[in-house]
Amino acid sequence: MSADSSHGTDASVDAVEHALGAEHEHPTWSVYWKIATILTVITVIEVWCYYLPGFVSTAFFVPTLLALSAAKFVIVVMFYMHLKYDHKLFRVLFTGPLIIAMIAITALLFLFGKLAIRTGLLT
Amino acid sequence: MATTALPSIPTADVGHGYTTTGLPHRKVAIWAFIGSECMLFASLISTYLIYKGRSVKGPFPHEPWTDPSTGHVFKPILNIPVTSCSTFVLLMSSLAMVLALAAVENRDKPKVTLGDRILGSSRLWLFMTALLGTTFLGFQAFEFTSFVHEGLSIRTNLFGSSFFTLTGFHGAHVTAGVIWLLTMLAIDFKRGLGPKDALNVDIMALYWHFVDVVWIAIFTLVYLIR
Amino acid sequence: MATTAAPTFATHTEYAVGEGWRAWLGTTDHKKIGYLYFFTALFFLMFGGAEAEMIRWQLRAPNEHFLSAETYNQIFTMHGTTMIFLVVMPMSAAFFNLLIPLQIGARDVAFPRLNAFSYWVYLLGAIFISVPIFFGAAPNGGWFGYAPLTTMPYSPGLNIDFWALGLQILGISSLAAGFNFITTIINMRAPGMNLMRMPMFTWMAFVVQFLIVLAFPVITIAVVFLVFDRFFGTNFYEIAAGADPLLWQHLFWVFGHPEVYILVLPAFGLVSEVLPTFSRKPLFGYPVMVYSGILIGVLGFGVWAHHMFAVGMGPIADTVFGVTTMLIAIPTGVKIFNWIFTMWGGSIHFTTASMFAIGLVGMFTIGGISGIMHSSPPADLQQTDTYFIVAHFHYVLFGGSLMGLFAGIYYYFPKLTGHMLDERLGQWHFWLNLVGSNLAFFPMHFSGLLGMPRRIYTYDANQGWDGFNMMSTAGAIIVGVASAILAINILISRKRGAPAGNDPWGGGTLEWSIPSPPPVYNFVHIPRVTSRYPMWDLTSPQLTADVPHTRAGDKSVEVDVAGVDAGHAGPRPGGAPAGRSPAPVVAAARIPTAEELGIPIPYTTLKPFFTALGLTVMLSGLPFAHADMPGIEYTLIFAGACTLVGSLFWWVTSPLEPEVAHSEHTH
Amino acid sequence: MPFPSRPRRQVAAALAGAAVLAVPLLLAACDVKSYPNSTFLPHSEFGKAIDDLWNLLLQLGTLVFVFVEGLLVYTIIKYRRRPGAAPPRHVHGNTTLEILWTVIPAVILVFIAVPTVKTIFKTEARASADALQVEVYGHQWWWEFRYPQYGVTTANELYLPIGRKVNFALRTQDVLHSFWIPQLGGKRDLISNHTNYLWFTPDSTMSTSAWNGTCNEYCGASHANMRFRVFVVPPADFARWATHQASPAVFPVSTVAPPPPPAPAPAATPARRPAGRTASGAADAQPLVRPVANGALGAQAAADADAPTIVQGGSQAPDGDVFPRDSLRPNNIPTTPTPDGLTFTPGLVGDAGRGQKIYSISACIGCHTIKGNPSSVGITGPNLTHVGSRFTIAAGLYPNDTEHLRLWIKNAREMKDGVLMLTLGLNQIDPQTGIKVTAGGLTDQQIADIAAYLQALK
Ligand code: HEA
Ligand code: HEA
Ligand code: HEC
Ligand code: CUA
Ligand SMILES: [Cu+2]
Repeated sequence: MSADSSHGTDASVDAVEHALGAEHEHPTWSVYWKIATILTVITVIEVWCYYLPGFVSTAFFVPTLLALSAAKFVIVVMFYMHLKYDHKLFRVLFTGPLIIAMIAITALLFLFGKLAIRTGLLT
Repeated sequence: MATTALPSIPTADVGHGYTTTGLPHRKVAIWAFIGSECMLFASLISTYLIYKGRSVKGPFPHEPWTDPSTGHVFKPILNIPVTSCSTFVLLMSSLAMVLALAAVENRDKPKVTLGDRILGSSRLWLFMTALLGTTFLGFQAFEFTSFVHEGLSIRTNLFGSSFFTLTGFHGAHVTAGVIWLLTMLAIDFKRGLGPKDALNVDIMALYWHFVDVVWIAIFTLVYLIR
Repeated sequence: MATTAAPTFATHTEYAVGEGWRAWLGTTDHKKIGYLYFFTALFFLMFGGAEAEMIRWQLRAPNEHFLSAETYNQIFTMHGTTMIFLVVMPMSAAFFNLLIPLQIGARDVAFPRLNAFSYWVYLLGAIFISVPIFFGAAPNGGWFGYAPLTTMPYSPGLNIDFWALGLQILGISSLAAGFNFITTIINMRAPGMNLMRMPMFTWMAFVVQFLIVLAFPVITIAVVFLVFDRFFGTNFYEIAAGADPLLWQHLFWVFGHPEVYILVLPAFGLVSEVLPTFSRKPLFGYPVMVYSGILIGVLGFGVWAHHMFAVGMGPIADTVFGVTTMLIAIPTGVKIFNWIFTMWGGSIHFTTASMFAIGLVGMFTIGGISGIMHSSPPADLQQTDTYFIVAHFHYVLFGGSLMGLFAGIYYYFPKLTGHMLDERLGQWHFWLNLVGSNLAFFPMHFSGLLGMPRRIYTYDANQGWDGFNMMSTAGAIIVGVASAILAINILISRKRGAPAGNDPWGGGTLEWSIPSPPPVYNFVHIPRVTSRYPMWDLTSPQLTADVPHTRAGDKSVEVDVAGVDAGHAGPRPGGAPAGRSPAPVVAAARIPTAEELGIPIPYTTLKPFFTALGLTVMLSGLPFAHADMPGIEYTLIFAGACTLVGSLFWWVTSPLEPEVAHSEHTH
Repeated sequence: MPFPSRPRRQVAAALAGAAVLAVPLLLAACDVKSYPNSTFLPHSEFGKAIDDLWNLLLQLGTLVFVFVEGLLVYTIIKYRRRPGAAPPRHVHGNTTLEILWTVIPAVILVFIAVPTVKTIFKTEARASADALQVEVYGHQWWWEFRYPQYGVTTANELYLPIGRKVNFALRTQDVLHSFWIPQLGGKRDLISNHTNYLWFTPDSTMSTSAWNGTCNEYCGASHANMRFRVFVVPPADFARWATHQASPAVFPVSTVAPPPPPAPAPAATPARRPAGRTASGAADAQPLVRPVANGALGAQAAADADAPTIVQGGSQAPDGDVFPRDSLRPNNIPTTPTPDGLTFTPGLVGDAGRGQKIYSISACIGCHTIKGNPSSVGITGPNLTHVGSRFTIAAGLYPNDTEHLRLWIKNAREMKDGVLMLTLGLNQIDPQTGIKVTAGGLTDQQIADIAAYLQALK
């Protein structure tokens, strides 16, 4: 783009704008297929967990499922949404709100006693 | 880079690709939009989780329930096998979507083998994405009607209200995505999509993947965790 | 600087809209849209103000019955809703529109048609939510509409339907504008204008846009639940089904608290522009001002439950939210002190604009301190839902947001219209406002601590509240007079005020480098920016020598139009006091047109207007479901949806602006 | 420039004015006579804990206020533009200063936060088990108070013993309300599908006192009219009151009993009634309630299993009037004017016996309970068992005298906005529906009789 050459270039200009440099290589087709396989495998494991009564009743069940779905989430965002390869700005635009959203969910679950802290005080 | 002052840009040029970051406006906007959608779905998901287990009467997601007044026994509502399939379908639609984008971006690359030709067909992959999305919606329609038959509607209890609203909002997003995909597919058939359309497809893809990602969260939080 | 030979445009004449009011209806020019926002918000200020005056007249003495309970409840609900959603936010939006592109050196916003859409949605939404008051059917659930009072069993009328749908419509406007400005600020800054050189107003606007796009989805969902409950029989707030009314409260305040910073940060930004100009000194501690603004925004998402200390959340939640709330005092305090030290050592010029800015610093501090008093949960139990809270939020909203916006109005009116506001009327406005608002709102601290609940339409005699209420009413009348003066001043000066020239105040930022009102394309050349106050570098280089520049000696801001009138050394008092001849404003050379310069200008277009219209008509069909008029309901919904989809399609498929035909610019 | 030196004078004048205004106000805030609902006069340990915190907040707040405003005024006066002065130096910041004004507020906040957290955990601890339990139910727009330990249900008037911890369980029957007695401590909301708790110990420095309480959460049309009274009395008086309230309504026997001496003689009312209120002549003409024999009801009362104490009919009935009327302060006596068009035929004399019969077949029984009157078991409205012993009606809106009671029964919806109780007087127009009451409406005479009956329910 012709405009690129004319826009600010000195090093002191802030990081957000210039940390990226040129666009990175996008993943190739085979990577996409591999990722799809990984996603499928994780999903299978998740559903499998669900059908293990012995596991469901343990304290590990929920964290395991959360970790597995978080892994899927991250993989899709990083590769399919190519956040890993894209401008840092997008990472900020996405993760900032995502963090606020997760904190809000967690705080709300605490407030409604879904993640309880027992204190023996008035509630 | 040169340390001398660069010439100012005649305003006449700004409408034509110049941006401070070098990134297209629409792509910045779609990411901001996706950030905003995070809060939208966070509110919906929180509500579902907060109301989980608070309904004064059934049916319930994972436990059977006997209606004290009629003695009728309701099965647990959620149907994990069916939803696992639809989850898989939606995941695969994301794969189709990246392949469609790659095909559009690489439209001009020479295609030698049959494999190249298949992988390089944006029409095929756009169509596949839309098809898989529609299949997902079909599963959802099936799910919704069977729930209603089993005695759970959006008015039945807190679980019904929050469940249908959450998944309904997601379904509405998928529907919008399918319409978008079909429009794009129509353009592809009309004049062919090439690298200059990559941005438009990219933006659509980001939206589509985001909707997929939301489903990943919903599938675990709503269906699997009990 | 010479422009290259005018390129030729491939224009589509069929996309152009005519002259006169149709040009306004179809405008995509951010300045015109700012103008529309400005006058609409001003109108609603009078509207909300008239409601405030009625509230005060009712409360002037015990056991009055100027208004009935029902009317009073509608009026205070509409007063709060109007002031917040129809006055302060749109007035801020007026400044976003007018200023952001000018301050960052852009031709327009990133999505000019979306911008027009935002305005029309706001206007139609504002009409939608305001009109019912003339039929006695206005919203009556308070501005935060707590469930279950707002649910069907307790509010069977249409009142709450209007409120819920109205908020939904207004939310769409704010969200659309939010994405637009985020993109604009990220992507349309002039070369060299990195984030740490952005004018403070643009910075605060930037933070506000993030607050908007992150907070509004939450209220959207909360209201969707309410709408579903009311129209489709869901159970979100249905007590009998086991619903928890705190769900609404939490969702509302997750939105509501960031909202109050949405209301005040633009005013902070304006003050940060006004004070340096009139102190003839750059903003003190610019980086800290930026960080504190961001910090206020981020912390603002973690304090919402301080509105709920009386609901019995338990000691841990009370502690957490109490402490996070207190933390906000730190970044806000930093702002207050930095403003004071901007003036310290300066040469403060008292104009109406700077006096309002100083007024904000003084008044907001009072409101902030009472805010800290609420942030201690046990202490708040004596304060919450009393007039002490009413005092707090009027100090921050009136003394903060509104005072800041007034400062902005006096400062930027010349840029918006090309005419100065009258300083003498301005002085009257300021002093009456200062005296009146303190008289109105300070006694509320007392009536609150002496036991007066808020939202009461009447009170008993002998409770010790009479005197304070009398004072508040007197103060409100004075503020009313002050506001009338403002209105008169604006109406008169809009056409007849002294001509402003490019730079009547000696401002330092880019918007002062171009004519007032700015030409449709703003800048002939997008300037290259090397410091925070490029205009001062240009006009008084000797003063800015030790300003942090990236490249010493690089002063390449171009002032596009001949007859520049920029001066750092002295003001250009367009509205000079009587007895002095106005400083000569050098007649500007003829301003070249966009065509001559070859700058493509977005087409005027009615599509955004019709899209907004379709949206509003569609949603306004719903209340007819409760009025038992399904015919009208479905007709409106159908007609609205068709208009919406049709104009949206037409919009997306039509070009924004003429394409430039010459080859070197095609991509 | 327009105002070279005026700011100084005006700012100084404004500050002086504010000081002149604020100081006496602050002092006055501690005066219970002029400011009867002041939060500066806590009368419980809960209130005192808050007040200590408040004093700290007030002191630190004042400190910050004086410092910031002082600095601001000094700066704008000192650095105002003077003609011919050199342009100011361009200072961009000062790290030391900036750190200073980050740290100092942080320190101030620590001083606020620590006592705050302590007070939170102190005031939100569970109340001891032996506390007096009071269940508070919010209704649109009145209060129901139940004392489960005593079997008492009453409305809008709360009796509390001095020196005993009382634990409130707060619930609502409809929308949200908030329970607040400014002198006894902070408020707490009543939330649907929740029970909230609040406790305090009314302290014993005064022998008896009456406070006004309010609803503080907006709850619809008559939110402003949802008030209540709190009578803090010595424990013995409280016990007497509770015993009496728990007993079923006893209908005094006319032949034996002389008119009850300390009855809320309507004749006494005008003296306390502030000028300017609409007076309907009936009140003054009304003689004391004429007690009527009613053996059947007495028997019914004896059979009532709920009642912990069975009181035999007749004049032995304890006096419901526990709180000394002389202790009522002007702020305890409602001054609400009656609606303009609403009048009552003058000169009518009510008969309680007749009234009892009419009441028992009227709409009233669908909404009100009178323990001892088997037909009256409604739960929509306040419990009227001892309504005659109350000082106010309609959630503290009107004094409980003949005049207001009659008007209330005649057209409650004119008397109080949005109220749920129906308009019952013959030919009255219901302001909510606009419908005129015809068939089944009560004549003024009937209303006078019912009012007499209710007043007899001491
Ligand atoms: C412009 C809008 C605005 C702003 C900026 C604020 C700012 C603040 N607000 Fe306010 N608030 C409202 C608008 C606003 N508020 C509204 C509308 C309501 C009522 C809603 C309703 O119920 O209708 C409300 C209600 C409200 C409550 C709930 C009260 C209740 O209902 O019980 C609380 C409680 O903590 C609170 C706290 C604060 C605090 C701590 C700040 C802080 O941000 C203030 C920080 C500023 C300072 C402290 C001053 C400057 C600092 C210094 C000079 C440094 C030194 C100072 C100290 C160390 C103290 N506010
Ligand atoms: C930015 C916000 C803002 C602003 C500027 C104001 C301004 C004023 N407010 Fe308001 N107020 C709120 C936001 C605001 N308010 C909110 C959020 C609530 C809570 C609502 C709720 O509880 O739900 C509230 C509640 C509120 C109450 C409490 C009501 C109650 O609890 O019962 C009171 C009482 O005095 C009050 C008074 C005033 C007064 C006297 C002004 C004055 O400053 C107004 C000054 C007047 C004008 C600015 C206009 C001048 C008018 C004319 C010149 C008349 C000309 C008329 C025509 C041309 C038609 N306001
Ligand atoms: C539709 C229900 C309903 C009917 C019928 C009804 N009431 Fe009421 N009544 C109420 C309600 C509700 C209140 C509380 C009103 C308020 O204060 O907001 C009330 C309050 C009262 C009060 C005041 C009690 C207090 O302590 O404040 C009296 C006395 C009273 N009613 C008497 C009567 C009589 C006598 C009748 C019949 C002639 C009657 N009511 C019929 C519902 C009803
Ligand atoms: Cu009950 Cu307000
Ligand atoms: Cu807040």
